[in-house]
Amino acid sequence: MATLQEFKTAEKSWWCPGCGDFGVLAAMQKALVAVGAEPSTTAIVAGIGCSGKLGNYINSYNIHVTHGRTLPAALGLKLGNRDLLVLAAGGDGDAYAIGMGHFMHALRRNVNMTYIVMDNHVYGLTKGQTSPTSDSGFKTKTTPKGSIDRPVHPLMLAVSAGATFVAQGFSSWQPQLARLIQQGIEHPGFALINVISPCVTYNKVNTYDWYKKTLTNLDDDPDYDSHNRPQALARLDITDELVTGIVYQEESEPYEAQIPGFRDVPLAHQDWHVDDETWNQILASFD
Amino acid sequence: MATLQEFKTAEKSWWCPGCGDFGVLAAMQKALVAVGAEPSTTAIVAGIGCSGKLGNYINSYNIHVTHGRTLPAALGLKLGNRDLLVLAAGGDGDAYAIGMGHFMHALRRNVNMTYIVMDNHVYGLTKGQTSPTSDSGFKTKTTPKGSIDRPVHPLMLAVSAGATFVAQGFSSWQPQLARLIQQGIEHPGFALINVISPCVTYNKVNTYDWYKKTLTNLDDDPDYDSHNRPQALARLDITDELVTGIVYQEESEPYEAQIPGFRDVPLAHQDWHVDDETWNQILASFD
Amino acid sequence: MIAWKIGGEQGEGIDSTGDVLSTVASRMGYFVYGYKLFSSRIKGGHTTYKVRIANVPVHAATENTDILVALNQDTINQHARELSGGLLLADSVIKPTLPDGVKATLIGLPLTEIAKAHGSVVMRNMVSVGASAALLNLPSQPFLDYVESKFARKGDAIVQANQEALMDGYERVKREFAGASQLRLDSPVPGDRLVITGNDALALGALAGGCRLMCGYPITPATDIMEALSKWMPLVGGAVVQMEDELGSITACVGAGYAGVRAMTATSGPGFSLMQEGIGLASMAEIPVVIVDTQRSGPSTGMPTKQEQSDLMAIVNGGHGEGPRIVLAPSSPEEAFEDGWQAFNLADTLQTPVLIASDLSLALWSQTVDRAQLNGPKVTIDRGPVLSAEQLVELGQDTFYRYQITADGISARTLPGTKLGQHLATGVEHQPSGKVSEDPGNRAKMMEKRLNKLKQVHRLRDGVKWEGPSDADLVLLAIGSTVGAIREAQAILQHEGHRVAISWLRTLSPFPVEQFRERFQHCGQILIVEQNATGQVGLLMRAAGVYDDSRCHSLLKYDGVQFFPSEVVTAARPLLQTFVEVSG
Amino acid sequence: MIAWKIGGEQGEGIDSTGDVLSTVASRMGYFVYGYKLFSSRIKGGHTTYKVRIANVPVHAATENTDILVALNQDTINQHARELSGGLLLADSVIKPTLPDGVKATLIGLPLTEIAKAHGSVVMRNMVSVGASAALLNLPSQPFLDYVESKFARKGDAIVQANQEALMDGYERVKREFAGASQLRLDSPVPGDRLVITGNDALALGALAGGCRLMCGYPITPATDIMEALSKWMPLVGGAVVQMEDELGSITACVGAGYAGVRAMTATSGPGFSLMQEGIGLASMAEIPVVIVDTQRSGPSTGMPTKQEQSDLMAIVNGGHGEGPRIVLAPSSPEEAFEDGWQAFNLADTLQTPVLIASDLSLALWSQTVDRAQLNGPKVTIDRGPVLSAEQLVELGQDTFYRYQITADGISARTLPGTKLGQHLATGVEHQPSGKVSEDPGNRAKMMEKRLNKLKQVHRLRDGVKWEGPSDADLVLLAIGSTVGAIREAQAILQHEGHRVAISWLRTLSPFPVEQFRERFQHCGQILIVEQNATGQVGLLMRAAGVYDDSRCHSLLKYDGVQFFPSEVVTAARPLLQTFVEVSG
Ligand SMILES: Cc1ncc(C[n+]2csc(CCOP(=O)(O)OP(=O)(O)O)c2C)c(N)n1
Ligand SMILES: Cc1ncc(C[n+]2csc(CCOP(=O)(O)OP(=O)(O)O)c2C)c(N)n1
Ligand code: SF4
Ligand code: SF4
Ligand SMILES: [Mg+2]
Ligand SMILES: [Mg+2]
Repeated sequence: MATLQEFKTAEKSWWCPGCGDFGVLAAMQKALVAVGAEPSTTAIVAGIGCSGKLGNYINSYNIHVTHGRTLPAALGLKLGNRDLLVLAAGGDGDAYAIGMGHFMHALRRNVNMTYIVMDNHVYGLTKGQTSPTSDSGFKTKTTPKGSIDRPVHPLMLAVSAGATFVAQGFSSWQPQLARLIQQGIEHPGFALINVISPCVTYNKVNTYDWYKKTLTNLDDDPDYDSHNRPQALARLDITDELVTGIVYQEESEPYEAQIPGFRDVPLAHQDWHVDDETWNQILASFD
Repeated sequence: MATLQEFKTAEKSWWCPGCGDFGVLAAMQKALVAVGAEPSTTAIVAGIGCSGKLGNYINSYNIHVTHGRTLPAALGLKLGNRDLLVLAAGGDGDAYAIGMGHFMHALRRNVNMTYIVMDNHVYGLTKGQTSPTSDSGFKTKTTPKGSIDRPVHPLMLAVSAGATFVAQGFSSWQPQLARLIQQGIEHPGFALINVISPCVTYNKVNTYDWYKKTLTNLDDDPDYDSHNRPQALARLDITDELVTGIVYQEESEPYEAQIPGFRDVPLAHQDWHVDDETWNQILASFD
Repeated sequence: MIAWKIGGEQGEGIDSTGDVLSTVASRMGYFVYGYKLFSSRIKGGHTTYKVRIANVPVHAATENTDILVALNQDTINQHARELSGGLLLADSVIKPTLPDGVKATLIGLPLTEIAKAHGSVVMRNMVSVGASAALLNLPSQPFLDYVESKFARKGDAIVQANQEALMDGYERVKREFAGASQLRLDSPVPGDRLVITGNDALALGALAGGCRLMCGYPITPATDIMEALSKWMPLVGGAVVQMEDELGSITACVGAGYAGVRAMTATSGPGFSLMQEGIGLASMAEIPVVIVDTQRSGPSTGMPTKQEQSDLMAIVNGGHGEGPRIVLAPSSPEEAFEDGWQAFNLADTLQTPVLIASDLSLALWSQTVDRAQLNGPKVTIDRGPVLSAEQLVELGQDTFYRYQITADGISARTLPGTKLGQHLATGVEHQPSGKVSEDPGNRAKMMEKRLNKLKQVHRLRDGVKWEGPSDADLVLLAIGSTVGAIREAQAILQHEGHRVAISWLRTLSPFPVEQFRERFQHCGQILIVEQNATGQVGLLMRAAGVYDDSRCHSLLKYDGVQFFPSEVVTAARPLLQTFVEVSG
Repeated sequence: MIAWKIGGEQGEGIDSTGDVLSTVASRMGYFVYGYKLFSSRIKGGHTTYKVRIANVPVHAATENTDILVALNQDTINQHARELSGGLLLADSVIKPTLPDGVKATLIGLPLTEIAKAHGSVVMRNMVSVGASAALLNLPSQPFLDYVESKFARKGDAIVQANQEALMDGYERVKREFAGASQLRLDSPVPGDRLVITGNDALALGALAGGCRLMCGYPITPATDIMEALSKWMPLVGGAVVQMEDELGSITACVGAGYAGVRAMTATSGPGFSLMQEGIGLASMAEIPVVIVDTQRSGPSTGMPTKQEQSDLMAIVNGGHGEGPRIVLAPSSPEEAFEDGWQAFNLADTLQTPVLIASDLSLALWSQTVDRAQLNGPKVTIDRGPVLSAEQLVELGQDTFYRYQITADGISARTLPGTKLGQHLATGVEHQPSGKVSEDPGNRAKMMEKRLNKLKQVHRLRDGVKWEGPSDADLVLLAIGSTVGAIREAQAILQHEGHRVAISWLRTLSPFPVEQFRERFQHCGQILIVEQNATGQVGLLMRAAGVYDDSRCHSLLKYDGVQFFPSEVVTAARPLLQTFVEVSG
């Protein structure tokens, strides 16, 4: 079993000091250790953004794709080798703006993977424009008079779209976050972990302090039942999604277990030659 | 005020006899008459699919765009000329597969327009593959053993995404459908009308008869309050969205009314010359 | 050689009628080429299905028709002129009339009525087939056998009803129109053959070449590839995923390519445009992936059911920045099969996206192919340089250098799951280790490394095909399905006594410059025949520096209709005259 | 001409230091060119800002530096070699040391400490500016005036603190290092000028040209255009919408173009690839729209903060099918302004997408421009043929033929809202009325109609610029920001006694063939200088048939660093020698 150290790379991170993404990285590495993962059988798909650099700092197989396309890449990766532990990670813009369509479809498809969205309510890498999760009124260089868009509510959407595992963590609350990621990985299906990961440079509204004041922890509510969908939706509505913990989970059979004829041996390792019998069976329709 | 006849074109429709889209077209034309629209100030944006041919049969300004992109085109069209009555129309694939991202963002933006999705649970024009709203187990040429995807629930998603007007109609129930479209047009914001519009050629499961048996009409339920969001979500959940009527509506101020400095005169009609004073004010930052 | 055509409304069973005829003719030992005219709508609208039957291979569409089967007067009005003395078999229910000036023998039969008498109007196709068989002076037994095998699963009653309908049509012609048809095919040439479209052949090639994941989104005329693989993948343990769009399709394939599985997507113009960004990612991160563009009339939605070869510029260099792409161009089902598997070998060995430029006519129209040409189990699978954990241990480096600079630009990769092989694959510029780098020196080296890999392509594959004398007075040059038309044109011109060769490009990118120069050094004029408005094959030649203004001529067609050999012949003759005059 | 450079970590205020220096120098009557080196990260990572100051226009980057301001040792290590005897001003807190072999006068000042003494470390930029001004032997007053105007809104205390910090730096140098600097600029040339980047100039041009809707998605190095318009649109009643992605951006602009508003989007490579499909729609439906691609290093994510000109093929012909596109290439802020408004006139008159190929260096680096060159209120707005309801009545047709076939391919349009002007605009092939059609004859005519429109472009605009003797022995040919480097190279070569001209393309598509031929008929060798690996300008020339193998040479650079004039000079000299030898 790999140690925390083994999941680290020698590379110095490119994030600003104090960036929430450090905490996400640390929690991910802890979760990987906790589930007993190995660097060589872990594959991480990262998007484009400050957040997307995360893959550079984890010792594992990493693919850093185009902006917004982590989830289709992760789908291909997982179907290509179902033995891999597949994680996808990206920012709120990557996930909920350009990546929104894929997000909705990944939820309903339910391939076994864990999706970690590093949500700072802003576009970090492009220097501070509004993001889909930015609050209305948020002022940026593209919205000098304040944003007039109403924010995307990713947790509510995920539950509505048919998610089988939805959680939210906070970069500062390490033990819970690591636990949530671990549970997401252990969930046999698509797990969304939206992580509040403050941008100290471009978001002066949704700061660490602000979150510490506004977030409530579902773990502290003994009455909250994460298996109850209507309750989950109602709680998200009342709290404006300012919660941490597992929001919703249900029993699930992953997509890849349902594909007709799909074998247990990963596609990448199969012998790809087609035998004569199968071949003739196929050609028969062209006779 | 224009008559029904004035909203028709001489063109013979390309739909299969019995296609649900005939009913959608007829109801749209009726609704346009009912709201007192004029062909010359009505603009319709249609997608690609059997459904997308609808624009060809309405006498109005029509733009037939690329697959999945009706909503951004409609946004540009409406912002370009806010005096126009803007309708967008397309199929379930156009709207909820390739167009899913735009759909989610159009809902939260809330530009004043009406979006009519002609939902037949199948890809018609490409000859019958599964669509995002196809039932699990639906057999098509791309899913010979039955679809393993769980269907998108467009109404639930719309309400969760912050829609201000969500309704569902049935192509066969003309009076209600025309009324819903009319109400959608009158709603000052983004209105989604998902219309059940059976494909008689490629969908032998979700047929007219099947819908007549399974659909319930919210208009018949005196206790249903379309302004109650939690009730709307709950009802959609219980009924698996097999309802017609206004599912949800709320007070709304459209996007274009909130854009800073945006003028009442349509952009397309403004004098575009910049006056010296404004120009010098702008250049001052480069001095 | 006989040309048979049936016409009616879409949704009236036209397709199955043509399919039966071509399949039976093929089983009898004839070569067939079957193609349709259809619209982007489901029911209604005029459609035709033409089958050319001969005892030599047929690869092209032609203008004239020997037997026209008309289910409506519209068909007669639009197509009777093609007959020039041939036979017009029409459903007498439509009260067929011949347009003025058309010479043809009108054979009226109550096709619909006969079908109904046998149980259902859908059997009209069997009646038509039977009547056609009689007019072709073919024996009825092979048709009866076919009906038996085709409907066996549906039970004896169905078999019998269809056979009877077929024989009713057959015998009525023999009886009521005895001697009306003088048509006779030369003796068949028995062989082990199939009738197959380019799409199906390509899908077969991919499957044989190890493709185990297909991620796609429906679009005419590419959808068949996904549909065929949807049927076959369960047999080999692979998967087809219908994605939410083409952005998803290409990226899923890139993810799969990184995992080490052979993944493919297939689309047409609009979807292809959406894939440009994802293809660039594969180029940059050096991930194998195969993309098929079955071209149709563009731009934008264009004419989705019409032929064109107008995406070439987009396929070869339509992405932002400069990433290596390999572009193959099959011209027949046999070559589509070959490219189907070779694409994966090239993608794996050169670690870069491989694009296949197909076109609607190649993709959709069925033709006869020798079964031996589609030998899936015999296909070679070359996975390129992949290191195992053991090899990594032997290497003994503490970092794995995924993008090591090498002489040919190719670096060994490791597949996820391999111990010690962890690395970062990224669309951002990177060092040999995979780590992101903005260093100018590194950048230049990496650009050269990636582009250099393309030099290997021509070693692995013959990029320029040639048939005919190397010192021909005229060479007809084409790509894709148009090769069928130039081949037939060549035969006509040779028959007229001209020295004509044909040539076609099998690799569009990197352009096979050396091979091209060598092939074309001794010939005279060159007529580039292509189906687009801007002469894109010519542009590729210009970019490669092999376009010779003094010898090259261009024949373009962009009306959505595939080339007829006669059009090529007409354009070619003046060039040959010039030659004769000059040299004579 | 003096070159000043500051270096440190990203986020340390390097940018504002350079901005102050260039703005004040410009106000004093000098010409400036300011450019940076930066990475795709927000804080940390090495960054530099270089400002060239002269009393003649400056348009290019150079290698040597006269004054280097170092906030860390890393800066010294990386850049001191550029000094060759110049001045090194370093923060003494870093204990600066000169690398072996570097000749420079080291001036250590406790910049950080001084700043802190005046209230905050952020004032280090003012201290650095003051010290730099002293080393440049410039008067202090203009700097103090600038500080006053800049901080006036923040109150007197802030103004004073900054002024004091600045003067502290200034006076310490004058006092402690009197005579250390012999640098002296020639007398300024007062004028009414601005310091502006290509992005801002382009945004200004668009605004002046009537752009009232900008739909975009952030991406380096294009985002500034959206940000600038976000500030300005409220002043003119327009709107900027940050879309969910580039697919949305382009399509929203197409919708707006149909509505009759001038709409624009701006992006870079990755976003541009995503727009290919939408651009095709505009081509096909003949809808005006303007798209800016500020190119950066590709392919894929590439190096987002590095210069390149490698999207040309994608911009010119990267979409599927064949739709008309007009491609403009500005080479300076003045031309970016001009293209900003002309693009809309072209789009409206020719009813087709107009693309502007910018590049990172042009987009981001600021330079001096005469205010008179940016005269927004004087810009001509030509909306092209648009019919009013009254005109439609006069026409008296019962259908409005939106796509009427005309001699030049241009048909009048109607804007939604116009009585009697209803029609269908579609990406599907259509008849003159707009109705969908698959008729081959119609198709061919429509293709020709659309492509024909492009012939008008060269009538409306000069596509090839030229400076120098028409019979020069060597012509340096470039596009975009590279023109600055060839212009400076030309000066150097002319100074050496050579007859050198420069030329640059203002229109990339349709290629200005006639103009090109005419311009280049009398000259000798041609050196094409471009920033990519495959020689894309050369490829455009080849496609246009104007690439002459015997005269054309290529200088390519693809390491992410913009061209230096010296590199061009070095590549040019051998060509001039050849010429001398051959002719002499
Ligand atoms: C197709 C495309 N469009 C735009 C960009 C530019 N871009 C890079 S990162 C980014 C968004 C960053 O925001 P987010 O996803 O929230 O990540 P963060 O930096 O905040 O972690 C954008 C728009 C891109 N790389 N590709
Ligand atoms: C980018 C792109 N991808 C694919 C297609 C092919 N295509 C045309 S219509 C369609 C889907 C049709 O389904 P739907 O939207 O449900 O409309 P329907 O025909 O059922 O009314 C597809 C995939 C296309 N035109 N463009
Ligand atoms: S800009 Fe924001 S998100 Fe990006 S690294 Fe800095 S703090 Fe983190
Ligand atoms: S295929 Fe289906 S959706 Fe299309 S026209 Fe026919 S019935 Fe309607
Ligand atoms: Mg973010
Ligand atoms: Mg549908």
